[in-house]
Amino acid sequence: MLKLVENRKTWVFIGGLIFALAVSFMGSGLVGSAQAKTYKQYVASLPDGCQPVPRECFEQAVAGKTFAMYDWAAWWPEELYKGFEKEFGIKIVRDNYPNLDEALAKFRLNPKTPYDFWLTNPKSVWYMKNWKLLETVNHDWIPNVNRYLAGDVKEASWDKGYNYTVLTTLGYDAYVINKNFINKDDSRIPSWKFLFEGWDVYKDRLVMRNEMNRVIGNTLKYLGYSLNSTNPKELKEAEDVLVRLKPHIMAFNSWPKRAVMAGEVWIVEGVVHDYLSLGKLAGPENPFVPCYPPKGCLLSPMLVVMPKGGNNPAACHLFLNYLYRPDNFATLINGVAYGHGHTGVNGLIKEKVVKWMTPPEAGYREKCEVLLPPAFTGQGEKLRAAIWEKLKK
Amino acid sequence: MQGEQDNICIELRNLVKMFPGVTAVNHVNLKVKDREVFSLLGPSGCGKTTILRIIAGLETADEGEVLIGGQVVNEVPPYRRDCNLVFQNLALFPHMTIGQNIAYGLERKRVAKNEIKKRVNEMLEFMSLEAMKDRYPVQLSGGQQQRIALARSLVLKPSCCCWMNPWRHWTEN
Amino acid sequence: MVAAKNDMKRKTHLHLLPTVGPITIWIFFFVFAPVAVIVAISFFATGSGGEILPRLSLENYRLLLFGGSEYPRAVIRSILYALVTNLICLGIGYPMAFWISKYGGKFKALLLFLVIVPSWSCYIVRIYALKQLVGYPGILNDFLLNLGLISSPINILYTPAAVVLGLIYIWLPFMVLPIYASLEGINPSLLEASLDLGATPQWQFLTITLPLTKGGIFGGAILTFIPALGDWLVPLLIGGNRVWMAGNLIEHYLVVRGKIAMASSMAVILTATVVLLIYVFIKLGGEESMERIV
Amino acid sequence: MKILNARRINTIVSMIGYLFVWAPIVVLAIFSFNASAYGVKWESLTIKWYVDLFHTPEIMQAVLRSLLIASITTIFATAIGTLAGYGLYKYKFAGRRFLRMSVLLPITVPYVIMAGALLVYFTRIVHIPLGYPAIIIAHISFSAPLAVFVTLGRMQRINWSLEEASVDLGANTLTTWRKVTIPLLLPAIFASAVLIFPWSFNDFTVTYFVAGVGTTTLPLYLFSMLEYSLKPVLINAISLIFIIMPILLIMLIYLSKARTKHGS
Repeated sequence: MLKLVENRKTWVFIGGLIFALAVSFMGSGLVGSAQAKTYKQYVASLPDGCQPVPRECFEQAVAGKTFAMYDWAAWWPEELYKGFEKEFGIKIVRDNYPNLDEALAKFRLNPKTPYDFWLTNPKSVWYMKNWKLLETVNHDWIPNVNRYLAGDVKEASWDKGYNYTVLTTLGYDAYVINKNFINKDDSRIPSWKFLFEGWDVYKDRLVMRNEMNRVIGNTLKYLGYSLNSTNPKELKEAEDVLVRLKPHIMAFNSWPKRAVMAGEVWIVEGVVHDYLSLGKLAGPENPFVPCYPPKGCLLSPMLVVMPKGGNNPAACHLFLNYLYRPDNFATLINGVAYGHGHTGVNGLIKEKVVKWMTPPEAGYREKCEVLLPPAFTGQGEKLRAAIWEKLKK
Repeated sequence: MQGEQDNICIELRNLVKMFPGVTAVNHVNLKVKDREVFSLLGPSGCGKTTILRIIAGLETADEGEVLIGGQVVNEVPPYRRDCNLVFQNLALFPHMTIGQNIAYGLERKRVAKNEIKKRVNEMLEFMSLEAMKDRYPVQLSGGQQQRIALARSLVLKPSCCCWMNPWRHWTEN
Repeated sequence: MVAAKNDMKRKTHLHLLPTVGPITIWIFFFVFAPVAVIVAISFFATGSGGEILPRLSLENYRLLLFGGSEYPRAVIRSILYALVTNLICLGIGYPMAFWISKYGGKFKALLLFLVIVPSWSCYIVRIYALKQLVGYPGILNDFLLNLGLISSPINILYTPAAVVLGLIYIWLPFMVLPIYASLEGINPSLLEASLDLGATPQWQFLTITLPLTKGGIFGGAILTFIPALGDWLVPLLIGGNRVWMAGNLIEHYLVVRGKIAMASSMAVILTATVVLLIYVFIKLGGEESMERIV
Repeated sequence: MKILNARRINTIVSMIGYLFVWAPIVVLAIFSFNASAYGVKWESLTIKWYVDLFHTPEIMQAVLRSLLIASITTIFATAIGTLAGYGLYKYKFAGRRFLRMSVLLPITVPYVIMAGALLVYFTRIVHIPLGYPAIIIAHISFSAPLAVFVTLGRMQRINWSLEEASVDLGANTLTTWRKVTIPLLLPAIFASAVLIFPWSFNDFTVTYFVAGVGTTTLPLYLFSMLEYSLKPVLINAISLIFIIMPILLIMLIYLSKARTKHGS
């Protein structure tokens, strides 16, 4: 052993090999991978009903060579990225964050971070807008989005004026039960009451999100209040509920999928689509049942923004336009099974995915709320943080 | 002491010790009488130290017998043998004072506290190192350290005391 | 630092600059300076949106220590977890080091290697591995159930015990290494001398081996205690995030809430605690405990 | 009898220790061949996860980034640390003790604090771009002390009269360094490298705080993957390929060497 460790040649060899491998790979990574199309070829290759981005946008994007994205690892289907790289010869440099707060903190401390594309939530959008760190979207450059994105989600509460964001997916943050373990006939089931009061059934079998705004927001919703409430009395009530619930919570886990699949967890609070699409891996029959409480739940839109400091904003427009092409958008939705605002993909989505991505009740979305500034700024934030700290002792 | 009946203190019979590739001790027979000063001389690596270590019980002999005071002690662990070593590198315990070093063996023999104190002081006096009692070994010179090592063995009043390489530290005096 | 630099200039020692020069500069710019910045920031007031106001105040400390914050409790809890971790690590690590050193023979290097190797794998992978093993239902539970040793699955995950288990799992090798080094550093003739002077093996262990490895023990204690105290991933991933340690609160304030000044004050308090504890360890363990680190 | 008992207890505790340290990793490795992506129940043997792994460029990229960072860190940190260890041991100067204590600082302050401090420092004070420069600088700050202490430990066991003898025999300082000092320090240098490389490769906390554009390393990727990935079993596969394989290789080489030596 020592001989081997002390043998200079061994280490020089191993070290050199690793270094050469890494350097050569990084080097090759910077060179555009595929043969880029010309604008004409691009326009000609588009499927029916799709519109190209203007020549100006295309040329800027291709000249930029790379496109820096900041999103979740292993969430969106890989084909989307691969397809984009192949079609335009633009190299995607992807970074992944473990949670959006961490990503926001990075921007807070290091304002001009050169990302062209950031997949984020309304909270980050609000802060980034306040810090004047967002580029405006050039609507002339995203004809597909203009054409297909539904009007009611274009100009929504998270981006009044529709200047900075483009919606990708809409998640419903309610809860999911595993029918293998839970009696589906319990009358309380689709309501919040089951999540917050069904201890008899699921003691220690409940996992909640590890995000204070979501957990406290859904608790407020259970109590019948707005999830953006700043009323200390209402928040105190929510605190009492959570303190009572805590001994029965297995974990505030940001890593629940494995546990849910393994049957460790029977009830999970979170974005329902995640678990429904997960269920297809669980065997022939999907064991997960979505529960959309009639009072409504938290709606969590994933928005694309362009931080200031990005090197290739044109590529972001190009990517958004590419994403909103019905075939590509269908790939996305078939992969993640989230709700969305695309009006042109209805026929392209698999039947079961449609079932996973939509609430059973028409017009349910109107009952849901999006987290808005009162919840995560000033007094609202302070009260929530205090509750959260108390819960973690 | 016990060995006085025939006045033989240490006896080795046909002692053999082999290390991988070397036979360190090859059929050695010797007798050391009580109160005798017996020296083993020889070139380095000829097995002197090994013999002493076998006598003290730190090595086991492959063949032959070791007798201390007329009794075969091959199976007796070192801490029960009435024989003490002064090590080549002295092996003073660095974390103990001189006094504690000397008292170490006595404490194990369940000698009374006062008795220990008395005998340690006597020994220090005998070695004329009274002033060093509360110092640590590293604070002493080589010659002083050697005297302490000797004192540490002699204070137990063993029937024999084996001294490895006695001139090594003999730089002073 | 300044003294060292002046001295270097005065002596213009030819060898000093190229040897300790780089690390001095490095430590000054990339260790001292950031820590100083954090200490400075901790004395600034925080605005309502988390921004740092250009006004000196002790407000952060007042809020943390006397304002009914959960932080002091989290610090005490962290110390407690770290201490338990440390003691159990010592309880397993010392016998392991002793065993390798005494009975390892020619396999010593391999045996030691086997202790260190798991610590070479990625932190997250290791926690994931542990989670997979002790889950509920998990492989360990299945195994014990099949053997009939337990009648119903035991729930280890997501409890404070799981946090301690995770911490031990991660940091155990760092306890074994320094103890092994100091065991190997004992001059074998000292052990022989004590046997020769009448000490039984047990007595020898208590009077010679244990005192002589004190440095290793405290070195190992420092190496396991400090990272365990500041850990935030283990409570997050294996403790189910139900109970926070000090590190989690710091991360929460710095990253989630963006209150930099507040997080800095927390960091200063935790660092002060750690430095104090290290000081105690070094005092107890002597100079050697410092040398045995690494 | 008593001795035997003590020894037996010692052996048992050590075995428990080994089992504890290794069982999770071995189980992880075995389950990487399990057909179920989530299961803790064995389904059937498969190598599809390994195929998947090599078809996920993101993972390969993350691994190579980690390798690059770890190689550069190892080279610089070992150099700086070894030099400092040498200087700290050989020369007496005012502030030596202080410097030694300061070197200890980065490994004694909790990682989350040092990492946070570096993030604030890099972004607000010195404007070092987050990403490779920041990660590598931070890693060197954390790992150079390891090399310092390894070197210091080694220096104590070296017979320095060799160096003096070399000077005495007429060699100049540089030749002495090249011919005597560096060969004497080689074990320490390699030991440092062996410590630092995995540290840097596996570090999560520090990298998490100072990573920038295009520097998602393997640990960061894994951490992000935990939220949405539908194939957490990939972690098992990663662990086997990048952690266990090299270890097994080294052990095999070691064992084969030991055998040939024994045979001759």
